[in-house]
Amino acid sequence: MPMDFFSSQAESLSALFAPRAIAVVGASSNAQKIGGIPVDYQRRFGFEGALYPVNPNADRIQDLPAYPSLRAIGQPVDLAILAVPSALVDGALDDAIAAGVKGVVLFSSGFAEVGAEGAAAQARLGDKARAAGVRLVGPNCLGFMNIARHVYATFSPAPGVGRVMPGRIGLVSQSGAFGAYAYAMARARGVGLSLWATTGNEADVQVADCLAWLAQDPDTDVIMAYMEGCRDGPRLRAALALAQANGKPVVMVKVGRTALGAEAAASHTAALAGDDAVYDAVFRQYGVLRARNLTEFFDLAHSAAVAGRPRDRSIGLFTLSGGVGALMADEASAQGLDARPLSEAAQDTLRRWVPFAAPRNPVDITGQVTNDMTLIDRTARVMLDDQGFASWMGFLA
Amino acid sequence: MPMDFFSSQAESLSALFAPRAIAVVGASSNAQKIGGIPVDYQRRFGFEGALYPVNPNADRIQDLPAYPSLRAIGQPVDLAILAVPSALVDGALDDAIAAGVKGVVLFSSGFAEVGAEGAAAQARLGDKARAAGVRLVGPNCLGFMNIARHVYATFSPAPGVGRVMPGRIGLVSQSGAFGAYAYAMARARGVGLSLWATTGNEADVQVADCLAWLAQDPDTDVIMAYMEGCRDGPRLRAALALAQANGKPVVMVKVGRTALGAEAAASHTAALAGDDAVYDAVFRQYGVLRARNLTEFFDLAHSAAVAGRPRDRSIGLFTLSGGVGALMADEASAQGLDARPLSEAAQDTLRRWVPFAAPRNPVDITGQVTNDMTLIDRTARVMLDDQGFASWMGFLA
Amino acid sequence: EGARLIIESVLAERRKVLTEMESKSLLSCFHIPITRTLLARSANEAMMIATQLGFPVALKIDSPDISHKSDVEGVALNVLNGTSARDTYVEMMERVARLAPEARINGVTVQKMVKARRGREIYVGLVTDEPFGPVIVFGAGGTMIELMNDRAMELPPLNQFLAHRLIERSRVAETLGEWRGANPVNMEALEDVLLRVSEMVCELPELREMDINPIIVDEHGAVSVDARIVVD
Amino acid sequence: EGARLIIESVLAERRKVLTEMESKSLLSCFHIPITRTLLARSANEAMMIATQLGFPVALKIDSPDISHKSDVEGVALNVLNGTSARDTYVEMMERVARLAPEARINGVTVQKMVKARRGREIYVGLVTDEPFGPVIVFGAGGTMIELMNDRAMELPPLNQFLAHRLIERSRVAETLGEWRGANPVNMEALEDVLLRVSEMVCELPELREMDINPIIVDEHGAVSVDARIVVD
Ligand SMILES: CC(C)(COP(=O)(O)OP(=O)(O)OC[C@H]1O[C@@H](n2cnc3c(N)ncnc32)[C@H](O)[C@@H]1OP(=O)(O)O)[C@@H](O)C(=O)NCCC(=O)NCCS
Ligand SMILES: CC(C)(COP(=O)(O)OP(=O)(O)OC[C@H]1O[C@@H](n2cnc3c(N)ncnc32)[C@H](O)[C@@H]1OP(=O)(O)O)[C@@H](O)C(=O)NCCC(=O)NCCS
Ligand SMILES: [Ca+2]
Ligand SMILES: [Ca+2]
Repeated sequence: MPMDFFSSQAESLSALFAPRAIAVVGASSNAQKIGGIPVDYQRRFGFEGALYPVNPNADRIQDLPAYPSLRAIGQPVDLAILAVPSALVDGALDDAIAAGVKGVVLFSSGFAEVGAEGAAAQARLGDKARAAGVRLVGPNCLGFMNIARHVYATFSPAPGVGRVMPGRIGLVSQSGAFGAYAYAMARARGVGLSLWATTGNEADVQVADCLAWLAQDPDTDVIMAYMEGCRDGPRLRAALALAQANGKPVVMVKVGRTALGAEAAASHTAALAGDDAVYDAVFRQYGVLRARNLTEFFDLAHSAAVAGRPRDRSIGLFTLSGGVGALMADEASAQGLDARPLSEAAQDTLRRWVPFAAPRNPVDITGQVTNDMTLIDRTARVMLDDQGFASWMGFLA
Repeated sequence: MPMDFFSSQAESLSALFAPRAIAVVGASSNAQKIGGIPVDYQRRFGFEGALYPVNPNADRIQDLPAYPSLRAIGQPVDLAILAVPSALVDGALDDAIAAGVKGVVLFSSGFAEVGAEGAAAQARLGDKARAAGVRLVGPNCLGFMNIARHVYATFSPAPGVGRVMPGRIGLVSQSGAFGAYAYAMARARGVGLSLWATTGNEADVQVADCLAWLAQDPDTDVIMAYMEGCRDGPRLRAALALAQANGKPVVMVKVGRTALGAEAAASHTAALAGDDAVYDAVFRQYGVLRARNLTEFFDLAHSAAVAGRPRDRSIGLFTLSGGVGALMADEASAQGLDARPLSEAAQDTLRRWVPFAAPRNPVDITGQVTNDMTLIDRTARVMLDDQGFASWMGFLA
Repeated sequence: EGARLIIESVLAERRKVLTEMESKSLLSCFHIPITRTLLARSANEAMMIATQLGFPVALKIDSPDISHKSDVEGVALNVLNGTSARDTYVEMMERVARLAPEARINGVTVQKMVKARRGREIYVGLVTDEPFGPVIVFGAGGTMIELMNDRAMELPPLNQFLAHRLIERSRVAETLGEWRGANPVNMEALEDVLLRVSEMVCELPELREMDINPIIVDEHGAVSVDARIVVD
Repeated sequence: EGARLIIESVLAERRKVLTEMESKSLLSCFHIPITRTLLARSANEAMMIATQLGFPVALKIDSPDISHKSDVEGVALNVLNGTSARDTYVEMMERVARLAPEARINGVTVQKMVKARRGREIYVGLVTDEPFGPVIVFGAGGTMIELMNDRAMELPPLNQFLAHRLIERSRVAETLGEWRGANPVNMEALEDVLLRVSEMVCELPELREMDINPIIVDEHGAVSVDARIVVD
């Protein structure tokens, strides 16, 4: 996969992810309906570009003039959001192409996930979009949000409940529900996002494309991704190589670690699960941090955002209680971390401060901190100066 | 280990854990000092028996008459709490034995954890107590609390910050700091406790003895335990056998899973770590649930308290999102659980309700629940009726 | 060259699985060392080949239709002399004819037993993954490999650094240094095998699967004792 | 009885580690099947014993002072005829005298090679744990066992149910049924070994460590090929 593949990709995705004008096809006056939500969000959440509801059965939608078709708008439209039943999608896409849109987000279900016929229809949509040079997100997806630019091309209720802060972490998910849950977790944890995107059935835009775009996005430092299966191995590898080359940590949840999980994932997105050990080999090759669950997903992304990837596997462990120190040592060892001991000199220093301290690593400076809180900071410095640990972890209760 | 060993044990421990009269030796007027805290706690937290501060240098301690020695009290004392420097401990124990106490809690540090001399002194204390038929908790421990009876034989600041509710889970920890942290977690999670005990250096009373007592305690249903090393293998096995025979689940954190953790634990309590794989064999033999960290510790205890031990490894997985379903399936498989599929008949029922549901197991009933909340309950019932899963787990976001 | 010819003739016969002889010949084309393996078409020929190779030898059924030779008891190890080589040939042909009557039989291959005593048994393989394509696998060899579950993977192309890292990631790597009184193995020989497998992948897009198991490696070098290749 | 005598004479010599001969004799006392193992005190005796046992045989150095025989190259497998049995004896004695000049040497043991082809290699062991005492270990045998890390444990005493469950918990259990064309092994024979080890633990409090590795088990039964016992 040549790298300039992704620079032309990146351009076309930029038009999609940072549109100046948005049309919603199937826009509804009911702000709770799938076609009503994006209209409502753009208006309430401060989208600064033009917004055009399209609906042949209405004159006005949510206080805006409505248009019978995309072509009828007569103004440039960058992004068309399609929220019409699957039978109407093909016509809507023709309309979008004729109107000269750059990108389409297609919410509608009823494609590859319902069987062979749907898959064929989906393949035709993808081909048609590619032939016209139009980027297509979906079908069967929850769309995307560009947090910094107030673009809410989604019908997820999550931002309606409360929005995440703008930030420097990009999040892309094949599954809409997983993406929505992760959005809510980001909000609850105070994690700021740059782009949030879901790719659904991936008729055109894949997780790999979003990864490559985020790898080149100046507003993104860390990338979080959720995958069920990969449609194009070389494309994924190229995207991960780009993120690695640009020094952006990628934190990945890839389901299908086990046969049962792979089966569940396959029944869900109709994507190939592949051999999980091969994913591991690929992820290792490009330094991807693999998370096994949602907690790890955010813990890894958060620490990568704060401190980048640790240089190596060395870790200093600090505690006020030998028991918890042993627990930490167990977990560090089980995870293959290198909790190497402090030098005798450094151990002597700590013993001079607290004669009953356990000064090796884990360092247990004991309850003496209640008498002298500076011990925490001083001990941490001794540990880092002495061994230059790539990571340091303290349990202070 | 004959079972009647533990019934005589249990009697002597009952006198210790449920005292009618408590004396605090080294009682201080300063309610923040180690010898002042237990006096303060018994008074504030509603201990209903007699309370005698012992301090030769004071007439009154915290509004109570003080005594120069235990013998000078002249009233029956069940429990003596010793909070005097290690040099005074031997004399205080003689005094306690002479005063006819049934049990002693010994906070003082400066014994086995500081070297061979301390270990010898500690061994002498243990021998003396056993010879006199007095049970001894400690030294170098944080004491115990009998929540239901408002006994606070501890100087841990944790109950001062806020008390846990009375409940039917007993918690015993070799480490004081771990015990205190677990106490705070129980409070934060709203988990009710019966007995909370720490055993420290275990000159006499060991974790195994507390386990055996809890196994026979009518107010305890589930036992949580933290161990660093076991001094007496047969005694531990007998205690676990007793808990198993009485149908009480035991949830155990045993540090030293790895060489590094074992080393950290050994430097801490001077107890033998042993081969961790043998602990696993012992725990399996008696159906002990082993937790790897504090979260698991409480998760396991909580579910054991609510639902007992699952009958077998079968589990029904329920979700509203295929992605999360795949994550759950991965984790269930990795943990060796049996997420067997529903029968064709049951799958048909679910498909009749929601045509696009994934009906095998994990069951993904999809976002359709937003239209019909009864789907959750109905689906759970179909799953349980069809396969009689020992466990059922749903992710409803 | 030779490799193309082997593959094309197998595909021309509408086969996908190469026999052990064919598989080893393909390895040979890429200079991966193999145990010399000769085909005997009669009991007497088996006796003569065995005598020339030197004892003990291994006899294995050679058939394009039998991919798991031991399932039809088509493998005899440690054959100690000419007479038993001859008798083993006869018995094996009879047994296979009975257990797999439909199978086309080329004859019986004869190869010298490799002294594995101080050598370590290694597995090198190739799988074709959907969607990532060819993947090179390295781990412990022998008959218990599935149990050991020791499969380190890397995507080709390999260079010496990657080959080295791949070996290091396997669990069997522990045995490759000084081990139970045996000298460290010739790591370069092992890395060479991996580099050549990587070459094979690049030059032969028809390769789908490959199991070289075991490769016996010791301080002197590495030799492939059994191999099975699938093309398409 | 015999077992007590063996242990007492070892302890009387202030030794803790039994030789292979002593270890196997102890197993025999408890009716655990072993490969017949005879001591040769000269090269000619080695040749004669080997000829009587039938080839191929294994020769191993017998010394109370050498606990890892292969470290001094004190093991020769697959010896094929009388002449090489004699030569092997001479070479081995020379080599050991050079590599372990201090060691007392009883001679060389001769035993028939067990055909492990369709058999599975099993490990049965005993460790003494502090604080739990004796623990019985079951898992995959052979030289790669450390890599496999397949050690299921149970505390004695065992009964048939516990022995069965212990076997089932090991990873090697997967190979004990129908496996690669071989018939299921004789599970009862394997359980019997475990039950007898459990008996040994109860009757011989001096036992500290035991490694029976490998035990070769197939459809007909189980036989202990090598053993090492430590008492105290
Ligand atoms: C796309 C989808 C939401 C449309 O469903 P719907 O909202 O019930 O469809 P409707 O028939 O009401 O059409 C939507 C609107 O388009 C309007 N419309 C009809 N024909 C139209 C046309 N040719 N052009 C534009 N709008 C049109 C309708 O009038 C309606 O507006 P209204 O509510 O104001 O009447 C539905 O087909 C679907 O796929 N849902 C699942 C989405 C999903 O789960 N995605 C995956 C997430 S992980
Ligand atoms: C036990 C220990 C707390 C005592 O320390 P301390 O409180 O500084 O000791 P003090 O010398 O002040 O003695 C305590 C009280 O006993 C009184 N006292 C002195 N001699 C006494 C005697 N013979 N009998 C009874 N009381 C006596 C003192 O007057 C003092 O009371 P005051 O504060 O009112 O003056 C301390 O030695 C120790 O071991 N601390 C560590 C405890 C620990 O960490 N345990 C492990 C938890 S995991
Ligand atoms: Ca989904
Ligand atoms: Ca502690």
